[in-house]
Amino acid sequence: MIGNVILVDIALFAILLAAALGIAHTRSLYSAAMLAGLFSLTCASLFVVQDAVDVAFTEAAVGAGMSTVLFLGTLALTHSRERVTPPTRRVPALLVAVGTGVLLIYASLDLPPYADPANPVQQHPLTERYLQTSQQEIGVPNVVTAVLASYRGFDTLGEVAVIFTAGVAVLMLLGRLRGNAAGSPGTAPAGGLQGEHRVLRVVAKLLMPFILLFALYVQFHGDFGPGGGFQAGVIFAAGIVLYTLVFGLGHARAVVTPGILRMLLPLGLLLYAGVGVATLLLGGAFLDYNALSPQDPVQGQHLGILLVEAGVGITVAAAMILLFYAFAGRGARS
Amino acid sequence: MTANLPALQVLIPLLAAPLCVLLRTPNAAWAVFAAASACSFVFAIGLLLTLPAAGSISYAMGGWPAPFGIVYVIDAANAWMLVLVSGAAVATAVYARVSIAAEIEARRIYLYYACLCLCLTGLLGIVSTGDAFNIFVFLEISSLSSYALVAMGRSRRALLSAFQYLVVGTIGGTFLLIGIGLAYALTGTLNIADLHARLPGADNRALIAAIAFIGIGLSIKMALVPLHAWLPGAYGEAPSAASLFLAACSTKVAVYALLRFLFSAFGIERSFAVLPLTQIGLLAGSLAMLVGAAMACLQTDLKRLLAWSSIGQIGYIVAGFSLATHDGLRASFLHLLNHAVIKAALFAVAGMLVLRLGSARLEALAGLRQRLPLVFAALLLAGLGLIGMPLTAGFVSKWALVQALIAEAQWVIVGAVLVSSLLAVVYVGRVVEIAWFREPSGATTAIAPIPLSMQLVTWALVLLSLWLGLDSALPAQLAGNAADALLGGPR
Amino acid sequence: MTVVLVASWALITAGAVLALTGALGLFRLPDFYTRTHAASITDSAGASLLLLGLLLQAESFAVGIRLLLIMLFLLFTSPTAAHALAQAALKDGLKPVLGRAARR
Amino acid sequence: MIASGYNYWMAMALLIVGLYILMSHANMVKKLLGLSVFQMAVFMLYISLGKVRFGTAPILDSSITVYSHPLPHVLILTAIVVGIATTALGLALVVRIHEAYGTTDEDEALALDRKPDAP
Amino acid sequence: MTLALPAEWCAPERAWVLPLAVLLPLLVALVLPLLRRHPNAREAATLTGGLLLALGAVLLWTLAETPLRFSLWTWMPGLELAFELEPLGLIFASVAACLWPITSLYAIGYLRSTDERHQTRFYICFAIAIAAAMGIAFAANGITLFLFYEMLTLATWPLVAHKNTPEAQRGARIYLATLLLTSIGLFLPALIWTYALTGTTDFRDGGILAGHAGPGTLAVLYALFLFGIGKAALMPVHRWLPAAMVAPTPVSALLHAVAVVKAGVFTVLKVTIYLFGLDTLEVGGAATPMIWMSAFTIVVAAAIAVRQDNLKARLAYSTVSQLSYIVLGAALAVPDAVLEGALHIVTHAAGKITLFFCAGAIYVAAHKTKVSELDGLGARMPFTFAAFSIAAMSIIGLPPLAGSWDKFLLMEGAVDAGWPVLMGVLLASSLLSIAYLAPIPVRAFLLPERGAPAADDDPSGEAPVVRRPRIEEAPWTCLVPLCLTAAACLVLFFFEDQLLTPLAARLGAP
Repeated sequence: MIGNVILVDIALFAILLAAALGIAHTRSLYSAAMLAGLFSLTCASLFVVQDAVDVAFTEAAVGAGMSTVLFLGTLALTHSRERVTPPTRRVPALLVAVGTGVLLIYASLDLPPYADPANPVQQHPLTERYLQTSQQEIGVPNVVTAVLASYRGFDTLGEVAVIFTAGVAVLMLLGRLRGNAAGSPGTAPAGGLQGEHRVLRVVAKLLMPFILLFALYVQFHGDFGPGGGFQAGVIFAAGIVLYTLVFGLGHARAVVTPGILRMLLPLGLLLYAGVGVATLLLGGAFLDYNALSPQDPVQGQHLGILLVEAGVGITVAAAMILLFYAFAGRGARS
Repeated sequence: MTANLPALQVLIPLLAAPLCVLLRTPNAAWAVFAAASACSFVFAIGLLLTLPAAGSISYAMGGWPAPFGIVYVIDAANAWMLVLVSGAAVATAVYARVSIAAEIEARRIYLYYACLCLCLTGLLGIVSTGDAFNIFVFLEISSLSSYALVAMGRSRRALLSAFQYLVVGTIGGTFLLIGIGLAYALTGTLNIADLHARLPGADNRALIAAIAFIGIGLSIKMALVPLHAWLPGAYGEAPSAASLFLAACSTKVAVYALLRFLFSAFGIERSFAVLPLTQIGLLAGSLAMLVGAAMACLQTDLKRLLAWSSIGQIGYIVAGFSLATHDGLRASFLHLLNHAVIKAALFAVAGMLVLRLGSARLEALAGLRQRLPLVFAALLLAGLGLIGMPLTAGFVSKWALVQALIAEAQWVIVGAVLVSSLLAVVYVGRVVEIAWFREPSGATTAIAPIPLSMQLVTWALVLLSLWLGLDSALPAQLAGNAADALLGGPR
Repeated sequence: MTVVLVASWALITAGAVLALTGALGLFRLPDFYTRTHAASITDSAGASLLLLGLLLQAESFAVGIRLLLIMLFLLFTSPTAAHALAQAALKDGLKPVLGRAARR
Repeated sequence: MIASGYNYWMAMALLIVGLYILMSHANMVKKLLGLSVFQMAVFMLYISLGKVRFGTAPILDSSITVYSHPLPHVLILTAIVVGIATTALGLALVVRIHEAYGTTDEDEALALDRKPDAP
Repeated sequence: MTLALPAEWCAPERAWVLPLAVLLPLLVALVLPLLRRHPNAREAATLTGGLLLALGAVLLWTLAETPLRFSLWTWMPGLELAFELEPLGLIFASVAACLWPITSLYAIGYLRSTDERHQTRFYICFAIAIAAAMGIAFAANGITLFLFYEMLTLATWPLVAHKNTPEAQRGARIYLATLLLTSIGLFLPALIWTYALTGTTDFRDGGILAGHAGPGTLAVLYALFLFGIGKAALMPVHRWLPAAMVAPTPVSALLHAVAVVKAGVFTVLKVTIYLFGLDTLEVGGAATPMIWMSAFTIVVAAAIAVRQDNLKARLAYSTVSQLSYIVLGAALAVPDAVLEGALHIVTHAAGKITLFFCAGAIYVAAHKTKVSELDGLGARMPFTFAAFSIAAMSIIGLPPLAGSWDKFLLMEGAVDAGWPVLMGVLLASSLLSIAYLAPIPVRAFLLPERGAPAADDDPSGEAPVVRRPRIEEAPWTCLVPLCLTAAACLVLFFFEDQLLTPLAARLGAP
């Protein structure tokens, strides 16, 4: 059993290494970007092997999906071939990289053995608390969601703040803001595949509802299975991206207008923080969901997790779509 | 509500950021930012006052106790830093209104204030938290927003600087992440106090690597020589208000985080035992003093000059705490504050010059003293502080540092401190000479009067630095408490 | 039950073989269009056979329905993707390699 | 030893490659690609900390007894978000730099600024 | 000094007069900018301030015996800002205070007749410099002294750079660089070291370092101090003095006679007496290298002075040489020698300021700056050159002039300290001083005016029988001060013991 796992691991790592070296070697940035997408996807499967389904899900959605799209969008706006790297840059880089590696190998000599139940990580009271007690305290089968949204809910708030920051920053750098209005449907549907792509449009039309439905499913099924606000948001965004690619930026902007997005982006974060404020006002600590329904704490936890996951989903979806719009819109203008 | 102060003073700016984006108008966004930073400042002061003499306030996020959830732990050390950071934010808020309106496209201003709020949130979060991973998260919030803040500088160089800052800063953050991961692998916990309790003895190789990674990562964030390359561009090209804010506290907070890891998480008995941190720190510190000051002498732009001098000043702080003595830490904390005030004042001056002259090139300052007497008076006073003239803040902290060094018989480092002070004489002297004794070059067009708000901030900072130099009894005592809090071992 | 097992493994093997062929074709075939064709074999036929095989082994309804949905999704998307690729290439003016040149 | 540490070491190998790409290439897009590879390697390191032999995904079920540790997963979820945020911001900067300098190559851009006639 | 004042005036709680002495010039400095537009009012303010301060300083002599100590505040544990009245400081204070109004009076004439720019800035910086000098004079510990020492440096920097010309900037840069580098690089470390050794920097009778350090340490420390106090212009840190010659003459007078250099040597004396303590130095022999150094400076600087043709440069090098008399006196560390140092502060101040005044007057009246151009000027400017001769003789040390006393005392001291060798040095330097000072009045009075216009300055065509050149003196504002100071050179000869008694008592010398 464990042997097969090792084999799978090694196979996946072989692919990863190949992809990484390919990125290092190729000078065509498009293929480099695609290789990066492959890299992320393989990572995702590796995470599945290592029981991190939520992470795998996220990685597949973000690494293989969103960031690849962003990379391609950037390349569409810039050069797609890179200069030959001069050796003067290579030697120091190699030294630094190898130095770091050596330090890590040195560290690994005293790291606890891989996957050993006797590891400090597994022995720490945290494990017991999260894997057993959480059922009475929170009652959410997907422990990752429980920890993410409740035990370390504050970290997740920070995470939402990070994605919010990215949204704001990219908006500030690339965004076409009020003043030069977004293209209305029909006018210059930039980046869209036009005319004879009947097949594409039909299929896209067919799939769109399912994608969005799936996003909602992931959003609200996060308590019981892999998923949650973050994955849901990304999937939703992916749907819009597909729509934009097929029907053009103009239509997409008409369907999901930047104005709304710029409202939703902060609203999600406000919702999340607002839950915290509510708990404060109800006399609990910040983000202490028990305060939401004192008589039945577990109920409170459920409510709180639902709300904050919604907040995460809203902000992430809005941020991702805004990012994509920002890049695509840049292309449409230049 | 006082029980919730620790959460509130981070929460308020965090709420302010989305509010800025919702309100969409420059003035409203400014008002929100100003109000938020004022609130956190008040709360920080409140925390400093309500702090028990030696103990610490602990606040459990989500009501989950220490190792299971994330806790905020406020003691003398980070109360001190909270006041510093939020104070800098207040100064920035008053200062920013005019300078940002002048330097940033009107339609993007509200986003800029949102970024300022987020940066403040991140810094405050790093300072108050008692959870290792939480430090990483908020570090990334502050870093991301600072990249954006820098990128909005007026020249295209700003974009390049911001990109380099982003790449280097992310490497730093990831190194920190690796270090935290190693520590986690050894203990299974992320809470700093719990880490300190559970980490293995000094001979563990993974522990050594963890300290090394965290040290390197945060040294990058604090621009410690030789990992300083990103700083001059970032501070030199950023919009004035951002330069003021970042120069006042961003590197300082990185220093604080490192202190927290070395002294509270790993504990002095491990960190300074497994690695020759004292020697490394003193070496890097003195190197930083000399390189920073020397490079500052060669600059042709006031803001870059100040940025290089910041690199030098970090050296003093590092040299102070790497002694791992009470006096050394005290000196470091004193200099954290004093340098923050002085450098903020100087960047405020630079901002006023940029506002009126379009740039802060040194040639452009020739003979301007007669036409901007107040501005240059401020420059002179703050500059004296930078040199470390008696009766200025700079002298106090340098005196404390030198005392600490002498107590440890580190004569070579004392020499480095003095040499760098001499170099400071040179670069400050250059600016003053150009402004005072060089005849104005070219056509002397009329210079519009400088907005009151900016003058106000500048002079408030200058006077504060003078006061810190005249009567440093209170700061010295507070810094002493902070040092005790860190040396008191686990929180 | 064994019959089902055998059948499923047969399907899985077939799918694997098809996938392998697709990969092989990706290397050996002369030009873009033919390679696209090979690639699309992998993720339509190959993948769906694999899924069918797994379907026969599915122990719960929930799993089965998921597998079916995935298969449906693949059957929709992968040909479309191949089509879009070919179309884009053609629009881009990439000429198919035909006749003698093809079997070099 | 090998069996116990192989997972870490493979991650470290990727980490080295990623860091090398990041440091050695002057092209900014390539840098960002290297950055994401570098970060992914670190994520693997974390995830492998949570894995426990014969464990399954930490989604509680009456029929399962051994679970992998959920905490690293949570941390890495957060870290992935940070990663994408950084990448997005970096790419936005690259676009702006390309508009300002007409190149995405760091060295070329720096050279442009060193020219006296640079704005 | 026989003023009888009511007893309560002499009570220790009068100590507030000390910070007042520092405050008064600062107030003047604050007032001046307001009078920017009214030159007369401005100068009047300066003069009144000066006279008040001078009066105050003279009155202070009545308190010489009462121990006055005023602690302003402690600005950091171990760093106290405090003033103290002690005889040596009193001497320096009264020199600075009395010469301020005189120099200002002179400056008025000089600046107006050469109509310089930035005159307000000039007077402001001048006042601040005097305030700093007062602070130095009354400093009760090393830190306070250091503080005002730096303040003095910074306040005089604009004075040196006054002309804003490139060479003025260069001179000012050398001036500032030398003084700041030495003070921060050597003086401050020495103070810190002292603090580290003894835990205080207070000035106490008999010194604080006694028993805290071995002879080796003391020697190094003493060297650090003496070179660190760059204002004392001990070779090789004397370069700033000639460099500062680019300044207008009143500034040179201030720099080289009143405030700066005297502050330097005064600091040397303070350090010697109250930080090290004469006995500590004498037994340890820690000062021996410094004795040689100062002796060397005395001779070499004098030799250089002989070869200078620019009048001010010559005077500058003479200053360098003369200052080392005081340093030497300090380094000998015997009461007589130290008293000589104290006295020399006064006498040399009077003499040298007169010489500079004369140089300035010559420049104003005849626009001559070189010694070789002075031939025959004596007839045109009799008062100036008379004053010059008196001052020169005082510097050389001929009785009955003030300068003679301290030569005498110094020789005594040298013998007491067992350094008969120095007699030779002093003799040589006296000869050299004759060599560089005497020629000036001689040329002026005895030689015929070079390139004298024969007929054309005579309205009537016929050749003159004997030409009586008309008097062409500088304006009276220049003339009066230099006559005053010249007179002082004479008067001081008779007040030598009144000046020294308090200090001698403090030192426990006969």
